[in-house]
Amino acid sequence: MVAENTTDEIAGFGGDPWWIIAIKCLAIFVICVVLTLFNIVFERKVVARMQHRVGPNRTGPFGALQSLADGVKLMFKEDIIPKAADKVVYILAPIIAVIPSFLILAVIPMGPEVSIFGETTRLQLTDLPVAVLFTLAIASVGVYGLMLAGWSSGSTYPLLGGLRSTAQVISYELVMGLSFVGVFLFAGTMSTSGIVEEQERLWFGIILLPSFVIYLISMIGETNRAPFDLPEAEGELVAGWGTEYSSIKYAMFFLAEYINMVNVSAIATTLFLGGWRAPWPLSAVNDGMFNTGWWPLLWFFGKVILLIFVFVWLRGTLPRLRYDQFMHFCWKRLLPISLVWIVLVAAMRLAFNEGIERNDILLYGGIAVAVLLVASLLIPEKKQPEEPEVVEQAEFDAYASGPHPVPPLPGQRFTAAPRIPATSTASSTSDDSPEEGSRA
Amino acid sequence: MSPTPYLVLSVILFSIGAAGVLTRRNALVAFMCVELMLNAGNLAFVTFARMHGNLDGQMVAFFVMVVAAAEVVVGLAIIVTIFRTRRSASVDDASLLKL
Amino acid sequence: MTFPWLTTLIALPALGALLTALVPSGRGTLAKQVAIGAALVTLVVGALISLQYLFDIDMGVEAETYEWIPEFGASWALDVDGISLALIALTVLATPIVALAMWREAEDETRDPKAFFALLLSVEALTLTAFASRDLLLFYIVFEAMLIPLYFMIGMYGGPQRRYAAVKFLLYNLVGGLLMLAAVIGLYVQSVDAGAPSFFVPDLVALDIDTDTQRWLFLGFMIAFAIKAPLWPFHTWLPDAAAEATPSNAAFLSGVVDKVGTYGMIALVLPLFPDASREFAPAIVVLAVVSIIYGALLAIGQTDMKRLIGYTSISHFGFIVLGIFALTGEAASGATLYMVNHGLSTIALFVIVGFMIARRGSRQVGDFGGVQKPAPKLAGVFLFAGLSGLALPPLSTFLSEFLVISGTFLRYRPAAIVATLGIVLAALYILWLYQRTMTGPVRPDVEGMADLRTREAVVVAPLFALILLVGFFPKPLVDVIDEAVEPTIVEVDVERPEPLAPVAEPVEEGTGR
Amino acid sequence: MNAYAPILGLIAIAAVFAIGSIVFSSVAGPKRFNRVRLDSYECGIEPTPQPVGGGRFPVKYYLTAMTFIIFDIEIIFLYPWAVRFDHLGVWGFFTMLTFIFLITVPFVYEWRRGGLDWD
Amino acid sequence: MNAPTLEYVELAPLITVFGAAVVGVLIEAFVPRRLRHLVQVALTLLALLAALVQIILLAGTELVGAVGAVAVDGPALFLQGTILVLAIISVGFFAERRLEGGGDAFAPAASSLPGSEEERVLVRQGMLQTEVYPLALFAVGGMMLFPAANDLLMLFIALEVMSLPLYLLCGMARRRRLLSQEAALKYFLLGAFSSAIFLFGMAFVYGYAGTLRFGEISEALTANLGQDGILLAGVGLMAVGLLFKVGAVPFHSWTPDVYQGAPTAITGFMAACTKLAAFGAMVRLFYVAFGGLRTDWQPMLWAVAIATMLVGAVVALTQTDIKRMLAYSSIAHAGFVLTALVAADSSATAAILFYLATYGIATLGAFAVVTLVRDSGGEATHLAKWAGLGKRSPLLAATFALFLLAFAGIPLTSGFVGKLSVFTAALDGGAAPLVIVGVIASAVAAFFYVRVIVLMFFSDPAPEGPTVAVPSLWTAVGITLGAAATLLLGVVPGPLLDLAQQASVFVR
Repeated sequence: MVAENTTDEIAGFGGDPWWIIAIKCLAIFVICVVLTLFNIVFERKVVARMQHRVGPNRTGPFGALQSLADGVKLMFKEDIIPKAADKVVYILAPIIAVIPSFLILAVIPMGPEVSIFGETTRLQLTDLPVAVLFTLAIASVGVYGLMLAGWSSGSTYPLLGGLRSTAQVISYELVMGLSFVGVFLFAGTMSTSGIVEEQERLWFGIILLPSFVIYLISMIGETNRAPFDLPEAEGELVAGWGTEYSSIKYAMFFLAEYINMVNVSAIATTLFLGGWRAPWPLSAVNDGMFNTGWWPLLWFFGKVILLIFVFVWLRGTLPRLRYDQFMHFCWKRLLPISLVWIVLVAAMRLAFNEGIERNDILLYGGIAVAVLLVASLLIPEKKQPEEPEVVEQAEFDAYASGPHPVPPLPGQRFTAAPRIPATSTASSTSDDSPEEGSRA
Repeated sequence: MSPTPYLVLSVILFSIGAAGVLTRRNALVAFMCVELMLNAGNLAFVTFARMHGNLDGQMVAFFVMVVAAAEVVVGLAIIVTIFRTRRSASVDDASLLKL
Repeated sequence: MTFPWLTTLIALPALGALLTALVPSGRGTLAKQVAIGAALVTLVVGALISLQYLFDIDMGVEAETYEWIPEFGASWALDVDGISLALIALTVLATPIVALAMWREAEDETRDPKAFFALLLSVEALTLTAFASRDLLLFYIVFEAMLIPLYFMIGMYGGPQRRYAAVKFLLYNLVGGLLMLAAVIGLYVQSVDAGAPSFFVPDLVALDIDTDTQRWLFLGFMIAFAIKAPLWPFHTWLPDAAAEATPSNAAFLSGVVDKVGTYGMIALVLPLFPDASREFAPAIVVLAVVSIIYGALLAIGQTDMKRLIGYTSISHFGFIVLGIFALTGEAASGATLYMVNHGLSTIALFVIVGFMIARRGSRQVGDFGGVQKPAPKLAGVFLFAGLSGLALPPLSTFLSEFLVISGTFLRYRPAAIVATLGIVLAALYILWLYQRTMTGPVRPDVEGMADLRTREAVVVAPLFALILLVGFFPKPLVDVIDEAVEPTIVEVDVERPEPLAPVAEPVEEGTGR
Repeated sequence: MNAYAPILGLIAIAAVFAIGSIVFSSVAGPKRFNRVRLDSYECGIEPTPQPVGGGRFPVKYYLTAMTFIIFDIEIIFLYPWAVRFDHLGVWGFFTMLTFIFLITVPFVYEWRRGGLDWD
Repeated sequence: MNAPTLEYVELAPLITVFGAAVVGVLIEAFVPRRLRHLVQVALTLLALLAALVQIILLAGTELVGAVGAVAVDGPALFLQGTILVLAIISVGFFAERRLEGGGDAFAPAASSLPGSEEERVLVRQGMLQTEVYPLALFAVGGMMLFPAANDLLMLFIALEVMSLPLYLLCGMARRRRLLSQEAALKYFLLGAFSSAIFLFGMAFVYGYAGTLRFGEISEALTANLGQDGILLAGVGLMAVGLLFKVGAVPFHSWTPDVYQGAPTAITGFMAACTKLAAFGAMVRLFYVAFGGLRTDWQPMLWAVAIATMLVGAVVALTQTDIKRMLAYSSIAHAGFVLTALVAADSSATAAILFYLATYGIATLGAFAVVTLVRDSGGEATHLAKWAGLGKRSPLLAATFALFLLAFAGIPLTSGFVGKLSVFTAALDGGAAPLVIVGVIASAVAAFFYVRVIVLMFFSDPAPEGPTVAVPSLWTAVGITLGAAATLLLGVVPGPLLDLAQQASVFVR
């Protein structure tokens, strides 16, 4: 086997002059910051509406400048570094969190080729043959920021928060990664522009609906957003990994979180929602007019903001999960489903490739599903705990500790006939003690 | 593309890892240094694969990743167990076995 | 196919050992009876075999070769010539005697006596294999393997220092054995290089090995044999072993088993490495002479009777080695004969000393005195054995000692003269020992000492009979030995010195063989 | 120009922004420190700060990390396979099926033995 | 693209063992705890036996399978067969339950804290560690693959598949858990370190040859001979990894610690089988792939062999723990095998094969005996406690003495024939000085073996000394087999030698 393509470049990229690249870089930076500012206000407004409140409305028109004001304010706040903290890591953590968040949009195609000052270029900073892998890699680097923040604070809550966020992010990243497999199966490439190209006919979000749903769930877990915002669950952990942070450093994490929301939404858009392509009826208008020029930016950001709205909507609607339920959901539900789905998709794709008739596929697939269903009936609904705990059910004497009865503890059984307290002081603690003695 | 810088980098990584294993007393750190060494090997493999124009080296890199993962699992299992038992992850504290 | 006499000869004691070991514990007497029975049957077979060689009565004994490890070219190859016959005869004869002599020796121990007898028989089997083997690997294997039962015999039954003695014995011999192993392999590799991998001794003898390699291989073999047949300075294990082992065990060890070393020198080293033997002969002669004098001198100084006899053995082994490496026919024949005779006399001495120790409970010379009063017969046999040890004519040892010294005289006159001094010293230590223990005022401790018992008489009688027989009528044995020794000496390719002529200059480089 | 170069540019911009903000804030913000303010935050009366990098946390986190690594590796193999799926044919499908099965076995084991239960 | 083909028939033994291991994991997941032990033991034994039968049926096969990655040839099959036999006996030792009063040698749950409530409950219920069996199967599979690996990648994979379960197995002792866990940690850290070094060496070799296959590497060596240091560095680093696995000096430091700390049944398994597999792989690598480079690696291995023999023998002298002593003895034995390896002679392979087989079985037996000598604290491994064992339990002591004598290379035991063949090969290959050193080391080694025998037979038993437990059939049969084989192969080594000789040709 010889490498068929030993170059890293994808056609159409790498040829831009330096100033175009500079413009694009700046543009992405600005998009990130502006979208963050927008999103914060947007979120507060939407949630407020859902709760029949008004939301921020003082700063700027309709309160639109509220988040900018908050940011500036945070900039001038006192910057506390707790004395228990590991200083270097403590300062580095927000930087590590924030830098990767800016990078993901670099590989997201926001539109087709356009002309800027006479130069024809794509509305995408760069593309790689492994662009999606790149996004995953960069996203995982961002996790370090949170983890290190928790670790370096030298305090209990941040540590727990950091751990939780790490565990959560890696768990959901797994599922997220698996949800991509279907896309790659169909697209045959990992380059984002290639994937958008492949969705010209049909969005992957439709043919790979389970993948898309799984991705949507995992993207919320990945960004630590409600209802999955356990790392900073204020009810349990004060503010999670961010407890010890203040001033602009705290703002950095905030910024990173909101940019990440944009990022995952952009990835979802690219991979499942046809990227910058116009939605169906519009795409047919005027021979695809809306898919050329600067129009696609509109569709792209429209889709992104739609997804952001989903974020906000969920936050406004759903209560936070308990941590164990949350992890169970990931490992015991999403993961097996993803695996099965991948196998199914691959099998279907294989069947198409091998030229098997669609009816046959449906027939045999139906039979298989039926068999599985029947089989699933045979599995007992809820397994008994496999090894019955040998907590010897201690006979409980409600009057053991004194003249007043006390309720039984877990594992203790309440005896039907309570004894007369005064006479039974001998058998005070537990009835299995003779047996214990004989074993010892 | 000259492979030399990559090889040099890989040798440097390897040396850092080896030095780490030999000098650091914390089992986890030593273990991470081993992982660094494995990755240095990967880098070398991929570089050589590029040099020779075949994919064998890339393939090895994949497998090494698997092995490294398995090693992480086994290593963490052992380290955590001993950590739980004696509440320390230092190699020096593990001193019941001496010549 | 004729009856496999030699294999039978070896199998019998091995079987006996197994049977003895299988006797249920607690039935000590039965075990002893089984062991002695096996030894006697072996003796009968050995005697039948001897008939063929000594008196030319055709018993159908012939060389046996069975394939064993074809990968190495090793085989179960047995044959008998004069030298081995003499030693086989000694072995089969000595075993029942020793077994009878040790009847009660293992008794006091907390251990089961059956193990002792089983081990004795296994040593006999291994020793017989060593003497009869014509395969170098087989020889080496039994040479090493016999250490293990002996080790246990010394270590489990014996004096207070037995552990130390046993370990010392084993390690000395093991080290020697391992060096020999290297040499054995080296020799084998020579045969591999020659294209015919083989351990068969005649094949190996036929090899053309360059002198340099020969030197190394010679050293490997020689050190092993020198440790086994204790040659100064490799001897130090023997006095310890002799002192700590039970008397009969010591008798068997130095009387029979150690002959494997000297046997190896004459039957293996000389034919295999003629050039190297020639080269090293002077050095070894010197060592032998030192052994003779050193052993004798130290024997004189001993206060422990068994240790004393151990040192006399070193002196006697010196004679044997001297005879072998004098590289003359007489000396070599004498040495071979000496092996037999030394076996007989040493066994007699050890056994009788054993009787005394059993009675008195002490090995110290100083604890005895005037024994000849209460136990005249015991004193008598002791004197007889002692005289045989100092080679008084016409006892058998005289002839062999004479042959060795006269043979040596032809080539190494100074060595012969010094060795003669050894005879004088021998007279000194034996007679002095007799004087100190048997004569003089009767010590109170020995006053009621019992005289020779019947069992003890039965033990001693055949030994004395043989000593006298060989002394008076050595011809058949000497003929057989001569016949075997002659080719060996020719093999070494030393020009035979004229009798009583001036010492011949060492011959020019031989053509190989 | 290398396809990765623009990313470097972006990193530079982000870094300048991040570091610049922090530096600026540390210059611009007030500095009125006192002991209490520098203490670790805690709900209790006496703060019991964790030693940096120390402290013991539940084994479950290690377990999650281990499981993650295994599946991450699976993903590493799944991606190239998915991209080249059409070229690999039936053989590729069944090979990957075997692989997924083999990964599933320890997963099932862990599941059944309670490795995935957070209590 | 063309689908690669697999030679299922020829690879069947490997597939059987690995398949059974996977099934074993599933059994862990689904079979009720009470039944698990029984099912696991049965499955493990069945799988190993089936694989052994397949190996026997395959005898004489010569091919390179699995797209050039796995060789099915004489040495591979011989070693795989031997490993399987040893593994079957080992599994018997694992399953021994009479010694610990109903438990086996392993902690009921390896992750539970010693002395914790969880553990007490498990012990009270008589729960047994059953993960041991799938782990052992994986290890056996890796061991079988290791000497058969015909390309670098497979070599590395096999190395890891073999090692990883062993690391875990080391840490599972029921008694003295801390010691056991420390052993596991040390073994793991050093093992991972060495495999990383091995990998880096592999990278260099690949960089030089541009291929992973042994045969093609060998061709590349002859094609552009003597080109540069990258190759030598690679070979050196790979050698380090392998030498570590066989416990050669100076990469031996893990051996005594691990041997001492691991559960003794595991120690025996590890000592016997790992050595087999690692030497098998080493021989193939050095003969098939690096054969053309002989003059370059020989000096290095000379030095290692000498150091290994001497250090192993000399340091063993100072040991007071029987398991540590056996560990150092195993180091010395690695040195003996290396002498033959260095010789690179045609007869060397056969000699090594034979040596490994005999050494393996004796080692297994010796460690099994160690499990039987117990006092209140479990196994009594301190040498002083073995005093007078010969009086207390003559049969056991005699068996152990037999194994020790085999280690010492006394004739009429298998050890002698092994040593003979190894030294012969070495001398034949012109390594006379090595043989001399080997002989000296043997002599030194003999001393400490003898010391144990002295202790057992000639010392008086201590009043509070250990007792000899009466094992169940598992251990009894295992020890008996080991002793019988040791004796039999010493007296009639012909058939096995013949087999080894026939099996000594590598397929390229």
